[in-house]
Amino acid sequence: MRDVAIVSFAQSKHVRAQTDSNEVEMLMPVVREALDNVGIGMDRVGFTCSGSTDYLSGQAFSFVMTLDSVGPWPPISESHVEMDGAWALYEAWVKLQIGEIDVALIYAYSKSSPGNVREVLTRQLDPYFVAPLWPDTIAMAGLQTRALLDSGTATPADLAAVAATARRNALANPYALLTGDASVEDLLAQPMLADPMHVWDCPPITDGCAAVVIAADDVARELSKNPAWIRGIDHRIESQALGLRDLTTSVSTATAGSKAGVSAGGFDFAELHAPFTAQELIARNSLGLDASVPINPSGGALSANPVMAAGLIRLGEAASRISRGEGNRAIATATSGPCLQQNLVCVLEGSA
Amino acid sequence: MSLVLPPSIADVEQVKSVRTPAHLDYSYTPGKAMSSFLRGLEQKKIIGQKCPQCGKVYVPPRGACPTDGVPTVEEVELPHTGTITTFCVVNVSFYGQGMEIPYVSALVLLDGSDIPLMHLMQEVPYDQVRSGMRVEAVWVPDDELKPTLESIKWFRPNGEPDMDSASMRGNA
Amino acid sequence: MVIEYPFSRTTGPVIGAFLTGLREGVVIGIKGSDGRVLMPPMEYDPVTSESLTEMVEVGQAGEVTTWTWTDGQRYQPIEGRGFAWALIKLDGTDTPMLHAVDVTSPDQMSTGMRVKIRWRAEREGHIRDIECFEPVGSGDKEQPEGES
Amino acid sequence: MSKLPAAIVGIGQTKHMSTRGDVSIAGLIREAALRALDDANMTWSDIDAVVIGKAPDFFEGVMMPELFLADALGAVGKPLLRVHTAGSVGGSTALVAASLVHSGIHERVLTVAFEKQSESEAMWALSMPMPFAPPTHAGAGGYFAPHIRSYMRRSGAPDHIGVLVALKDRLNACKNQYAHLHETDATFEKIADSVMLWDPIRYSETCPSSDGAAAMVITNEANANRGKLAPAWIHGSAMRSEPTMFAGRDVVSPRGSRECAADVFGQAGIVDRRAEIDVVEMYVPFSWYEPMWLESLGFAEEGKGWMMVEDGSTQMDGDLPVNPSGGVLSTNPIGASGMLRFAEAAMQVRGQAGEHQIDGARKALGHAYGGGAQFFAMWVVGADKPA
Repeated sequence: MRDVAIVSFAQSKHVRAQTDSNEVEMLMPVVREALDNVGIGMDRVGFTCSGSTDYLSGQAFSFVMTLDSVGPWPPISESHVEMDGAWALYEAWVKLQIGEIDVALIYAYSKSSPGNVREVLTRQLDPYFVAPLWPDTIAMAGLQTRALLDSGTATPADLAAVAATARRNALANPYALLTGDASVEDLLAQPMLADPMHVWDCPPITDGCAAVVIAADDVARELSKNPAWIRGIDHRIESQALGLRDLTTSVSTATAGSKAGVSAGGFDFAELHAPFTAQELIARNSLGLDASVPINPSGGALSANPVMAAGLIRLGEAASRISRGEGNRAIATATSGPCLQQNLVCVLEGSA
Repeated sequence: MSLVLPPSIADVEQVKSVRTPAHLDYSYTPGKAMSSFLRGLEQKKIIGQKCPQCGKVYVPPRGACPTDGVPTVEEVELPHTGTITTFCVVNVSFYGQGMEIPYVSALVLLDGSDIPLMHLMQEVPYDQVRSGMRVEAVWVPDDELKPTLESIKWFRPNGEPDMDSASMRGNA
Repeated sequence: MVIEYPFSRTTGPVIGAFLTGLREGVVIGIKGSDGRVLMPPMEYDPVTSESLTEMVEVGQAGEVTTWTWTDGQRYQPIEGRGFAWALIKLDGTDTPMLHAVDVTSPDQMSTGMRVKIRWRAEREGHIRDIECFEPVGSGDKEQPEGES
Repeated sequence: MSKLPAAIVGIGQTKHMSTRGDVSIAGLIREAALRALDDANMTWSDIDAVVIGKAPDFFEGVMMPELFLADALGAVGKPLLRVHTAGSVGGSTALVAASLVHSGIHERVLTVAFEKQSESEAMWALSMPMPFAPPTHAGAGGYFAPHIRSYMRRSGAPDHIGVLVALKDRLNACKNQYAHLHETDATFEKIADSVMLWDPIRYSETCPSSDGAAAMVITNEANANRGKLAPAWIHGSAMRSEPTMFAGRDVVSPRGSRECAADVFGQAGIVDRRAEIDVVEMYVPFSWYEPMWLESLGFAEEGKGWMMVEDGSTQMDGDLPVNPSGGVLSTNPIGASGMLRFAEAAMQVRGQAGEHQIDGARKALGHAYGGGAQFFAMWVVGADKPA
């Protein structure tokens, strides 16, 4: 495998609703910042890949107009996944592995504010048996959360601790939407939203975007003083049928983690894409991370969750922290589908 | 492959399709540039934006130059006249469409802009519309002006001589 | 803006048979390669990916394996108030299915409780022919109908 | 490291129809995938990863449908990627699958593309009111017709060229058992007399709306001879994108198209495109795009593509047959249409195209485009392993 690193990361200030900007206006400064960070223009980018979904914007081909944000002229080599941007990064990483290009730009975005994201995401579910019932995202997460609590693996206090830590960590993240210093006791005292779910178990509805530049070998060293090298990256999917899965674990996370080399351990921290508190515990256990590994120093998806970009942001946050010298080895994940159906795991390492 | 069915449904007519209606509400954000354009229409003005790098004028403005990838902020008020670069005669109706057919959908290059705008052509028989034809915007009555593109009802010939189509090459 | 379209889906034979069953007031699962009875029936085996063909009738009552309260979104099987979503393992099946349970408070729900189907009077071959499930009360005469 | 060889060893497609009422979405995809696996002499367990593509999810009303299709795709426990690049998506999807092999990451990749347009109505999804846009659009035809008019004006092509293309493709389709339209009684007069939908586009010069799927198995060199037939080797692959609209854009022969072609032919070592390519499967949803792409792809000089149509060069017995399968004009499951072009090109060099086989085809171009003719995907495949 060729050595490929994340050399630049930029994200928007995440907000509940970007009411004065459309997707292009939201994305353009972030793409520009990602390129400016490493002092390059589109002429040095060999491949561009983006992640988004038409269903959040409520427009077919929504990604077509947002391509304008990179200024694709002269024409560029470009592709798009209808997936979280972390998978766009994977596709770009594959392109760099072929060895013909050295630099790729990845971006992802979503505005959840135009529609009702809880309802919109029901359209991901089986169209014959499940989607006609419209069970929303919180309901799907509730089924998984209850299964975890019933299994005895976690208590409500464990879930509250995840939320409290995420909000506290987010205080130091200028891009985060939801921050706070409530204690576990404070959170547990709040009324339930829908038993077993509290509001704090759920991510904030978020408009936002992110962009990442990856580069290979010497080009990465030229562009960054301390590139965050991708030591392993893999992704797996499992059945969507909840009845076929043990909801208290994530087989796809474990498999992807194993393929990405997680078992070697030695992680200074992890950025886990887990939109709901129980999912962070499930992902952590599935990756075999012990209690000493800090999770989501950025605040994670529980403090800003632009759907389709939140996974890419985990990879970007982990890489930035490594490049800044705040840790040398990290694990970052992305998830998609109900109850952690599809997962990507990336192991990142600095040069230290 | 043939299915083995239990006796309880073996002899009844099988379901072959299912209705799954979908209903989703969206409210869109036009963005800064489009908002300014739409507010302009309400005042019977057509407002474009000029790219600081290539100097091209875009209308409707999208806040970004698609070829340079930079924000466009300088606003340019455009005249209400232009030239048809190309067009088609629409003779088909479909779900959700309310137009009387046939009608002409034309690309109109407003004077002083660098990109044609797609709009409706009226007040001329559909078979007399041609590339190079000079046209002007027809607005709704002042008290019906709204921040929408429907404030321009359509375009119509303004009587000036045709433009040479070769001069529009880049846009047609 | 509202995006609305009455999608009409062709079902193929397996999903069609399941929906036919609902219309007729019975529940039809399918046997997987490992002998498990899958509910709802899958067209393709979750282990081998091969096509599945052996459909079997199962019970109309079963056990809640996990559940959550829901505050009642715009779309709900039971109009006007909160209810529970649950994964329900029907008698004679090995994998639970998702549906609603008509209870008025989370206090009436528990993992492991037994529930049974409440059918809609007018049925057309749709997952919502099952109006919802309801708790099997202590007074109910319970009759598992499927082969286990 | 360098680009590793990749080969197409299995190809499958569904019978395409306006409504495949006999299958679910999963059943439709499986029909194509199983045929590709069978052709490759493989089973589900041989596959390392799956790459799926389709056009907008609003068509079927399922958001990211690959998630619920994971079981049907045999993808559980494996990597699954979902591509969406508008109309070019079927081609782009195949290219993403090929890149997984070219890079050495996987050995055997299944790629699938589909559309089940009958679940909704394509015109509806394509013409969903764009917020803040003028209300004069009329679907894809309303967008492309003015561009075609520009081509006619620039090239001086006579009006009947579009009719000739449509007639050729409809008659070619009669030789393709999987094609949607089988208009054995198609004639020049019938097409010329059909109603002008978006003048200058006649009804019979447009593509149908189809349910269908296409699939291929792409492997590395070690697995290249596992299939029932010799493989088709990938000699070149390229994608290009440009903005939808910008000042001075050439909508007749977009620069992205010309540069994508230069890239793909350059990789394949092709100098004289018309002489060295034996057959083209080109994305032609409106008849006039055949002469337009012939020029843009460098098979004809600017302004002369229509002459190749008129003199019969693109007929099955011409020197550069275009769309012997009947093309998009005869079969259009949108998300799969690009992959069908790529797959049909590979079928030709493997000699498995049956009645629409071009004798002795050794090198073929598969071509797809999408959006406002702004996204391009192409591959050149050959019977011989690239040097």
